[in-house]
Amino acid sequence: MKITNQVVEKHGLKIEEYSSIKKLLKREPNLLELGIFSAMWNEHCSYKSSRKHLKNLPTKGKQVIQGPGENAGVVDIGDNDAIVFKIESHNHPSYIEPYQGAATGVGGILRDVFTMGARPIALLNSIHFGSPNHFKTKSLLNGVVSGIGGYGNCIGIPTVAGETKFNSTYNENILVNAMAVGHAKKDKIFYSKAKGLNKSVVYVGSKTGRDGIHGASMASAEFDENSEEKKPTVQVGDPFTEKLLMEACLELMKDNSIISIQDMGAAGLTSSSVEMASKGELGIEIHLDKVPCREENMTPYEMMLSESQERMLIILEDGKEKHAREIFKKWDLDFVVIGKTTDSNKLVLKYNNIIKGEIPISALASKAPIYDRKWVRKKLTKSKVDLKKLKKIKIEEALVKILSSANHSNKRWITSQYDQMVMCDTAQKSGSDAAIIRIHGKEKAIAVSVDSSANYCKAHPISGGKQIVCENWRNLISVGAKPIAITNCLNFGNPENPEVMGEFAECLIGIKESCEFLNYPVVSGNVSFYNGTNRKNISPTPVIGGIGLITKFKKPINHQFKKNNSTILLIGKTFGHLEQSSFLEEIYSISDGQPPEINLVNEKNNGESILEIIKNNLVSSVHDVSSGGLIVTLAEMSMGSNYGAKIIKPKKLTNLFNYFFGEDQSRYILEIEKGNLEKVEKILKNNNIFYENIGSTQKDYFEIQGELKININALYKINNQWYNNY
Amino acid sequence: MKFSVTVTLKENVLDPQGKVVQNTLQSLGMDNLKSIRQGKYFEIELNDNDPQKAEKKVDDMCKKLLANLIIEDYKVNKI
Amino acid sequence: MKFSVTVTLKENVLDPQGKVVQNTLQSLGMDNLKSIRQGKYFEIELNDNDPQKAEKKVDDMCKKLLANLIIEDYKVNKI
Amino acid sequence: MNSSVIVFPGSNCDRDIAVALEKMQFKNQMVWHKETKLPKSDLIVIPGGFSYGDYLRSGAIAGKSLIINEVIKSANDGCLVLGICNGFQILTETGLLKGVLLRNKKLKFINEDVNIKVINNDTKFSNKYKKNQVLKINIAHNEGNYFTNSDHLKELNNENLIAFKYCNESGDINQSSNPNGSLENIAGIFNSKKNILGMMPHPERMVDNLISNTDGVNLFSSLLN
Ligand SMILES: Nc1ncnc2c1ncn2[C@@H]1O[C@H](COP(=O)(O)OP(=O)(O)O)[C@@H](O)[C@H]1O
Ligand SMILES: [Mg+2]
Repeated sequence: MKITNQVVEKHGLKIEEYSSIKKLLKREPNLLELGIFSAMWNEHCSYKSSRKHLKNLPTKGKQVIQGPGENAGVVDIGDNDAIVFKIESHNHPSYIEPYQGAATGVGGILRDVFTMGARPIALLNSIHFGSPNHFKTKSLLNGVVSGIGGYGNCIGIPTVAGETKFNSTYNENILVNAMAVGHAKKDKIFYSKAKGLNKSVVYVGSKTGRDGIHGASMASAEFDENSEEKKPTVQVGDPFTEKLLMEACLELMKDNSIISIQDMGAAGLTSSSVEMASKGELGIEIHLDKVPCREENMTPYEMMLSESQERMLIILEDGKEKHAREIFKKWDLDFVVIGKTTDSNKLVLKYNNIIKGEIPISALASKAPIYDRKWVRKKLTKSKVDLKKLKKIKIEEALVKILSSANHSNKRWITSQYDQMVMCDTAQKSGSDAAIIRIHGKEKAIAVSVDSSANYCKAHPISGGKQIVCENWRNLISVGAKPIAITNCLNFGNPENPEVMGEFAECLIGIKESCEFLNYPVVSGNVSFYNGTNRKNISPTPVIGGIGLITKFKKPINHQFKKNNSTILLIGKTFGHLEQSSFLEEIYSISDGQPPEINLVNEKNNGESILEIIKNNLVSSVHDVSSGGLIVTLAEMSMGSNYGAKIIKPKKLTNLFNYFFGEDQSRYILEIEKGNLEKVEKILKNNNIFYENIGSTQKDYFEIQGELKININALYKINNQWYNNY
Repeated sequence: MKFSVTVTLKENVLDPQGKVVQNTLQSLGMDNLKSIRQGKYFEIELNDNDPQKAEKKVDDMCKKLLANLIIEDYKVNKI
Repeated sequence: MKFSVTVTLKENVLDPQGKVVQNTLQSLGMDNLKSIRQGKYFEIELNDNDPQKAEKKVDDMCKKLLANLIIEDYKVNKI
Repeated sequence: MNSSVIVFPGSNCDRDIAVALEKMQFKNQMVWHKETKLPKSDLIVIPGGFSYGDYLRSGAIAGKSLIINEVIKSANDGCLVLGICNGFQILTETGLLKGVLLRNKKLKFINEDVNIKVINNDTKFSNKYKKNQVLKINIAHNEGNYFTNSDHLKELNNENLIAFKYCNESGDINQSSNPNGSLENIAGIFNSKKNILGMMPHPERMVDNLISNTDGVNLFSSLLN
């Protein structure tokens, strides 16, 4: 086949990029080689638009064993235990085929974690859909949720937390981000870097089929009317085979057979082999005729670009082949030596001993293009929302409206489709600020949460970026965990658009600021650009997945009120910031204005003080104040519990709506038994924390004195109806 | 009026179920088995009298719900 | 040699899947739909030459694995 | 007491049940499905999970495995057999228990803590529970909708072979306390000799207060009794 400009473009490469390829090769590539370049040089694999900005993120810390750059990040949680975790997007496939797209998203991120020697212990997800009124939303929601559950339930890893949001910005481009968390021994972590010459390169797992050829390029292209044509790139997940693959790999990892291991994710055999060789500064030779194929007459091109799931590449230590082969045989999986490491620094592809392609590794990896794309700063809107000009509404009506909205409804409809308890270490399931997973057989536990806030990020990317890290931090604090590190999934529009690129750059500035200040480094992540259709880009949606540590886990802390007549404390200052709030969005469909500011000093101080109070066993329940403001937070603490609250309106109140619905940051609600109040106040005063005593718990009713009084069961029903009626 | 519909995975699409069933049958001693692929089957009864209209409706059902055209093909038969 | 097998739930067995599909189709406006039942479909290829022997083998597969005779019936067709 | 847990490819509650058995002082062994002999055991457990991915029908393929013939032999000799969730599905596929587990009524996987009522406490598996005691136990399944023919249903009732039924907190057995559509709210049954118990709820998930509750403990201590 002659390589014309059209062929080049079909491969998602720019003509200038093709010129660089020719320069690097000092000749024209053949089609196989072009395909390999297109897979390695696309946005998804090369990070060509994002790399420059990602470099600025803080990735180090005493707790960090492995930062970004490997299959997943690794953090130290003491006495030889490590946590391995990462988040990844599967947005485009999930829009085309929600069940399989979401399922294979889960499968992919799990492989990233067990590749490193960790047994996965928890799954999380962040899913964003279009408006509930959009004709596709319902079936997408159904498909994505059952796909996530279908894969996780089958493989037997609990799905314990997540977030679900609806916004018309995702009408034509939903987001499906999956996060996996695993536990490993610190001295038994496996990396992808190849070492040594003439070592066997082994293919294990499922056979290769014609699925997902060019999936990685699809993930790096905008959608348009012709997206339908791209359909065959959707893969079918096989969680059963993945379970076998996981067990087989973990079994082989018990001794020292493996030099290096890498899953075949996006761009399959191509990216896995190139990555291993590139990190090890070696060459690699592959005999494609040996690749186990599911279909007849597969070409080298198809084999190298197939994205069939549930496959791995392993470089084995000499003399370990028999042992390894037996393990994979036991688990009924393919095991084939398909090549070896060489000192050529080239990727050499042979079929029946004839060379079909030969590319210097550096041309595919270190010399891949990097762009310093044009970006513009976001201008803040000056427009102020004038509450007095809006139609009057009663507090109770506003509360009910928010609690029964798609975005604030109870997510039980979703979470009951996920096995949350398998592995028997889930100490706190979905429904609280963060889930808690005990480390098997140990006294310690980790807390996990994923968070995003596209509205804040859209309005002001720097503040938004800062805010999500803090919100995630707060969620871990709220269950008594010390936040240790994050992973992030950066979902943005088209990076060739300077405004989108500006949103990206500025969100990262915000993320960096918070992470640095809170000693909350980024250890892994994923960038997903080109989310949008026909030049309509989604709102910037960075998603943060955080891990916290509970060293001595005795009992889970959550947000539900536990006792009658406890004191309710509000920690942190309330200014009444309503712009970008759920209140304005849900009641008035207003999305103007600036997001709330974050004061990092207060953030840290408040959070650390809460941890101290929890550690001293002085608090019955904790909840951070987030979307919906104080009133929604209090309502959430009441619903599903036996106790409501009686809240006393503050005396110097300017406006009830600002006070109750404002979304000022760094705030928490604490439920304190009367007997503990003095001790708690002492801690707060010692630490210079601003707090207010806003009322107490009471049986059965949620009440704001002089304003409203609702039975908490009624409230619970209101909060539970949306999904069931949808 | 009754129709049968079969929905099968497209040729290039992985069929994890079929694969496991095939392995099991082979290990049960069915060694002449070359391949097996699994799909869905529907029996649909309509209150229509016009066979053409009815078939059109069944076709519609397949497109709208029964088959996932991205990975599956379907066939409608009058029975 | 190729065969198709359909496996369907016996008449007196509740078919939750069929029922949900039926309700969904009706709510999508397919009001002439009288009933729909869901089953499984297999396409089986054998390396045999003798059609009778082959069919016997397929029948065996159904009995041994593909159908659960307590609740399901099956039909074999040469294709 | 010696116990054996059978591990199929795709089993995923095998570790959980092993932990529970060991906690309850059973001497437990894991038995890989390709083995042809069972170790000497007083109790055989078929754990939950997705053996063979639940492909074809849940439990169908595991029901044809080599080791299952040994399980059937032992069961016929009177050995105690406990099938939990996928284990229950496998037991029905082998014919050791009658009936089948169909897709849940709403066609969705359900993971929830539900209430179940102890219907027969006069067995090896349930003697430590009180009759009609209400337990809170986790379920997690796609196919838990128990179905059987009317003759067998009569037999189940007449011979007191129903182990547990789904109910609400106060013990009422009705449609709204039936999570999956199962016949007469059945959550677990015995064979006619009562040495085999199949149940959809997961007792092994309820042996640790830090994680859930301890409502499953008495099932294991009944066996030791
Ligand atoms: N898709 C999902 N999967 C699992 N859990 C979810 C999902 N969506 C929401 N949840 C859970 O619902 C609860 C409420 O979510 P959210 O309102 O985002 O909490 P927060 O504001 O504390 O982050 C959390 O416990 C969260 O883990
Ligand atoms: Mg929270």
